[in-house]
Amino acid sequence: DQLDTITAAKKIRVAIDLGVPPYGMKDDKLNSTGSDVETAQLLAKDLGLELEIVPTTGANRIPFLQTDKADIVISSLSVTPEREKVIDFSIPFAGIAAVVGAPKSMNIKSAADLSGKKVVSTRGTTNDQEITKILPKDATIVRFDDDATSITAIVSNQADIFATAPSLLKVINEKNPAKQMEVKFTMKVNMLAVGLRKGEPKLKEKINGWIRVNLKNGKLNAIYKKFHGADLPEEVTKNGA
Amino acid sequence: MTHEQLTYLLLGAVGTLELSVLTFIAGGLAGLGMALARISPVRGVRVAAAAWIQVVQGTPLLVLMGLCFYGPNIIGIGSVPALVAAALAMTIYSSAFLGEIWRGCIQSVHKSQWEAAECIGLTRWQRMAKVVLPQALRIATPPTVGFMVQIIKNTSIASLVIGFAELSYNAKVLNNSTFQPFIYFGCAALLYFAMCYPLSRWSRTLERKLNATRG
Amino acid sequence: MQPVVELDQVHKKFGALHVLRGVSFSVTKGQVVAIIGKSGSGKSTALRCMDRLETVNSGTIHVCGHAVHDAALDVRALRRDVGIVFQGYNLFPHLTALQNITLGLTSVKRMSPADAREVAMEVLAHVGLAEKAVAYPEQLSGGQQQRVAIARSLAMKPQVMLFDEVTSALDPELTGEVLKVIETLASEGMTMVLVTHEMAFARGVADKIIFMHEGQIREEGDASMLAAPKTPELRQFLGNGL
Amino acid sequence: MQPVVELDQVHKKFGALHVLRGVSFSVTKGQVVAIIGKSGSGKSTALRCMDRLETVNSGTIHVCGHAVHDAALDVRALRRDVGIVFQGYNLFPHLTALQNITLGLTSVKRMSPADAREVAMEVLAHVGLAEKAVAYPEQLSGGQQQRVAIARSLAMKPQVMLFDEVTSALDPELTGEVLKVIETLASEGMTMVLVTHEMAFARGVADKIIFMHEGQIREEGDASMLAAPKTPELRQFLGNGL
Amino acid sequence: MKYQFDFSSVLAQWPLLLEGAWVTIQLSFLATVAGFVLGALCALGRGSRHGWLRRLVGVYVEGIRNTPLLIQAYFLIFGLSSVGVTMPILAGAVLALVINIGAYTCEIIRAGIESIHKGQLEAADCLGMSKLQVFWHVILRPAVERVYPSLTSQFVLLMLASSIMSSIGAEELFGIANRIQSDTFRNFEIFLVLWAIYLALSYMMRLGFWLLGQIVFTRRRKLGTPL
Ligand SMILES: Nc1ncnc2c1ncn2[C@@H]1O[C@H](COP(=O)(O)OP(=O)(O)OP(=O)(O)O)[C@@H](O)[C@H]1O
Ligand SMILES: Nc1ncnc2c1ncn2[C@@H]1O[C@H](COP(=O)(O)OP(=O)(O)OP(=O)(O)O)[C@@H](O)[C@H]1O
Ligand SMILES: [Mg+2]
Ligand SMILES: [Mg+2]
Repeated sequence: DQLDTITAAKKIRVAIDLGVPPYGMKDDKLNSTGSDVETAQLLAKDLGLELEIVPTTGANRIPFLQTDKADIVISSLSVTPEREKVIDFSIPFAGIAAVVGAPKSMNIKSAADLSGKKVVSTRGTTNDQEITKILPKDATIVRFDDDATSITAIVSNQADIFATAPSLLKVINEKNPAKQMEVKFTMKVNMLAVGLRKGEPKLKEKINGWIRVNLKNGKLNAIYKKFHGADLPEEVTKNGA
Repeated sequence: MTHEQLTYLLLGAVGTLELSVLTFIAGGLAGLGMALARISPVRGVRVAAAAWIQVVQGTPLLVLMGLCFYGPNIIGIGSVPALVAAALAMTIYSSAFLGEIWRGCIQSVHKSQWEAAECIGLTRWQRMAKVVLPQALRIATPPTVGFMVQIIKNTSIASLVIGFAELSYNAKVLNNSTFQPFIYFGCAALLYFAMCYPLSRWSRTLERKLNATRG
Repeated sequence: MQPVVELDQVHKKFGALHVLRGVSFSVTKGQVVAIIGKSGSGKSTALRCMDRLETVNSGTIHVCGHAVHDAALDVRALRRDVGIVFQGYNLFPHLTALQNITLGLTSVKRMSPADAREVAMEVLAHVGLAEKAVAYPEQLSGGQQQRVAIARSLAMKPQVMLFDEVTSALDPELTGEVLKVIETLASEGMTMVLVTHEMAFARGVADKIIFMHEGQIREEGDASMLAAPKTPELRQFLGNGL
Repeated sequence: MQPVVELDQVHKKFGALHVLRGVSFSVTKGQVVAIIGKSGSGKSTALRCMDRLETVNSGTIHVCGHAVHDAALDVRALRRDVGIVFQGYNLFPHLTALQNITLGLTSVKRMSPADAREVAMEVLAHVGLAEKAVAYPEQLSGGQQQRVAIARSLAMKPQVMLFDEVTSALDPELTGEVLKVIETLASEGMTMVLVTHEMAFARGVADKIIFMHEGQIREEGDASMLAAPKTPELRQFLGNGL
Repeated sequence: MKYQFDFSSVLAQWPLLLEGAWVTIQLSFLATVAGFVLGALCALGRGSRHGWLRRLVGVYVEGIRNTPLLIQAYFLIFGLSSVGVTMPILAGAVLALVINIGAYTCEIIRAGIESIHKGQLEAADCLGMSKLQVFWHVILRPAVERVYPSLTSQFVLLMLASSIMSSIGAEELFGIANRIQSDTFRNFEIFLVLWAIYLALSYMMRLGFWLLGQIVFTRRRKLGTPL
């Protein structure tokens, strides 16, 4: 049983993508930080375990879990039916919107307006799946391995349109104010949860319990607000008990 | 670039060197085995070694990395650390290339040397160890040093699948929080150059010396 | 007296090429046999068969009691009793003259390095090169290299020595010094088979001369045979060769 | 008659080495001139200067109306009028005999491939190698390669041909076939300058023989000069050389 | 841990894989052709009379050969676009590969050129051929013929290395595979399938080069020299 293994090792290995500001990133002093990182830190502290961050990429999050490179994944991981087939999820601890962002000057209101344009997305993310579904035939997608590289591509003017989370648009505007990226339309709102290997009910229950407590006491909301500048959506907070 | 960032880049260079040295030792041993297998008196061994080399040389390092990273887990060995997976992939890769380089060097030692050693009554292994390999070593040094450059450069691929923290990976991480690709990738390129260029030069000097003493 | 070397009806083919076509001769202890014949007649091949550097197709070869034609031969035991020197001296270029000689002593005869060194210095002195012990092959002249090669074989204390045109790559003056070494060996009673194109030398040193032609022995006899060739082939060979 | 080749007080130095020390001679149309002299006397250098493969330090050279010593010389025009053949045949190894010959015709003379082929076959026949047209150099003997090299030069229809010891790398029998080709050319009235060490040949084919010694012309005359050398150098040279 | 192999979901994506392989082939083909031309020109430049040109080519060749392709690609795509020079991703990928292979090709061809005997050049000069004609007929062709085996292996390595271009956004075989992986989560199967495809591609490429060699280098065909 995995919970026993973790408890025995006094250490929990959490896979986090450190290239997705503000979820996971390095600060100026090169310390890991971000909402996912603080969530993981809080979890480890509450469970009385040492935290080992396993750096991962968007596409590698689930393989890492499957091949035991990490015990759990806290890495802006949205709950999707495809993923539920191969891994288990905890109850949601945060929410994330999949949006299409572009500079203010561009006139885009729906997927149809993307016709003939170049859109950036990050391989293996829900954003990628959503945009692939709705994109007009004559538009192209350029995919990168992680959000950071995608952001680099936008910031360095490789492309202008980005299928992503709203918070990443904020990051781009900080780095390259001339871009004036804004949300053009929302594709979907996803629940973020902790990813676990299948068939570990004890660990899952333990984490679910922890999420409920911390949603109730507002600690998770505080972390979210600190990095994303908004409160958690109500669909998430209602799980607090 | 801040002091921390520079340290971080240099730390990456250390990671690169670590992986390179590990690869060179393990890959060198495997390559020697492969070279010997390629000229083994047993046909089966020769064929197997040739097939191994053909297959490895036809596979991108990126795919080898993936196989070595996920493979041990799949076949039940358990999870391996990134450094081990990367070193394993690089070792497999080097075994094929060094094996071929060294086989060529061993075979370029003239057949009459083998015969002369045979006529004094040396066993096959004594002939190899005392007569052929010492001579092959001299010929093999320049291309081997040249291949070390390949190893150092190719460690950069370890970051793509495995996320092993070497120089390219750290440069990317830095870029990901600052978005100044010119600076960080430029610095990384310079650091790689600083590691590789002396080896390239050395290899060329060795080669010139070898040609001079031969001609 | 039991012969030291005995070939009986030896045949050797390289693919379709029938190089030895029934060669028979014997060498007794202390005898010096010279093999002559024109290029391609199979002289080297015959010599190489005696040291199992080639395997024969049929016929028997016995050397110092070893059945050389036998697939089950203990090759290393044979090589302990036979020394062979080639045209290309085949010294090991990465070892000094001394090390070239001690290599076999320490690794085959398992002598201690000190003993090996002593033996090596002795044979080097024998070929007149004691002062070149620490020189590398490339620092030696062709004749000196050839003498080291002979010393290397001698050091193993073989019962029979085989020489394959050991002087053909040398200048006349270097040739002389090598031939002198071989003459000394002959006078000391070493059993030897030598392939040579130096007729004068063959005449002077050999107890028996064998003339090969197209893979067969055409004539065999002592030095007087060269003065009065019986076959037209030998007559022609001597006419060209001298 | 206006000379085809004329050297006047030619000096040539390689660094400190003064190789040609005032060489003057001329060749008229249809004349065959043989240059002889011992190794290092500057024969090749003189020949190479005539085709501007080396530039002279002082003096003048005129070949077929081109001022070869002049820095402003149109080198390609000169080379259209001069054919040169060296000791090492320098055939292009990746081309067949025929292609070796057509290459110059199509790329320099801009002939159509069909015309070039016709000319090439003609000159190949001239040197007796029509049946080797599709062979690659490595499939030809040295003598055959040298004849192809001559054919390659001939095909360009030069007004003068230069030969530098074209037979010195060949066996006697192969030498013969190449010399025969040169003799034929001579009988057809080709102007030629040849450096050679074949005295008998020089005597037979040359209208004029030039003896060089230490970068200077010591003697010059027709074949009879070889029978009665005037200078001690020529006498010594002939003594050694024959 | 027991792992259930399941190739069906991976193989079901064969049209995508085929598409990726096609992109890989195109990338490699373009890079091979352009890289060869660039390499040959650089080899010419390295033997130039002009010192500055020789040095320039030297800096290029050494710079490229002593840094990883990955860094070169990042530099080219993100570095250049951050100073305002943007190009389509695929064009950038081809350019990165061309610049990379050009340096290697230059070195290989140069070795071939150095092995050509000086007498050959003199003979060609004496026929009155122009510099360019000499370079083409007497230097380049035989030099390339001599180093053809090393050249072809370098080009096969280039095809394999083009997988790295997925990380700068090129949707070639490896990039496609990464996408399939994130849809199906069958990462190990993906790598096995990829392995097979790359092996097949590299053998096809070798075969292609062998055929090309047979056609271009008639001498080798005729004399039966193995390529
Ligand atoms: N390993 C081999 N494979 C095929 N043919 C061989 C081999 N060794 C020798 N031959 C051929 O066998 C024939 C006899 O060769 P051998 O070397 O015995 O002649 P030889 O009398 O020693 O001549 P030489 O005086 O030139 O050394 C030659 O035609 C040679 O080409
Ligand atoms: N490119 C060069 N650089 C320096 N020295 C040279 C060069 N070419 C020739 N020499 C020297 O010039 C001298 C004359 O050489 P040349 O080749 O003309 O002699 P040769 O009469 O043709 O002799 P041989 O009969 O040996 O061919 C020689 O001492 C030679 O070493
Ligand atoms: Mg022989
Ligand atoms: Mg000369």
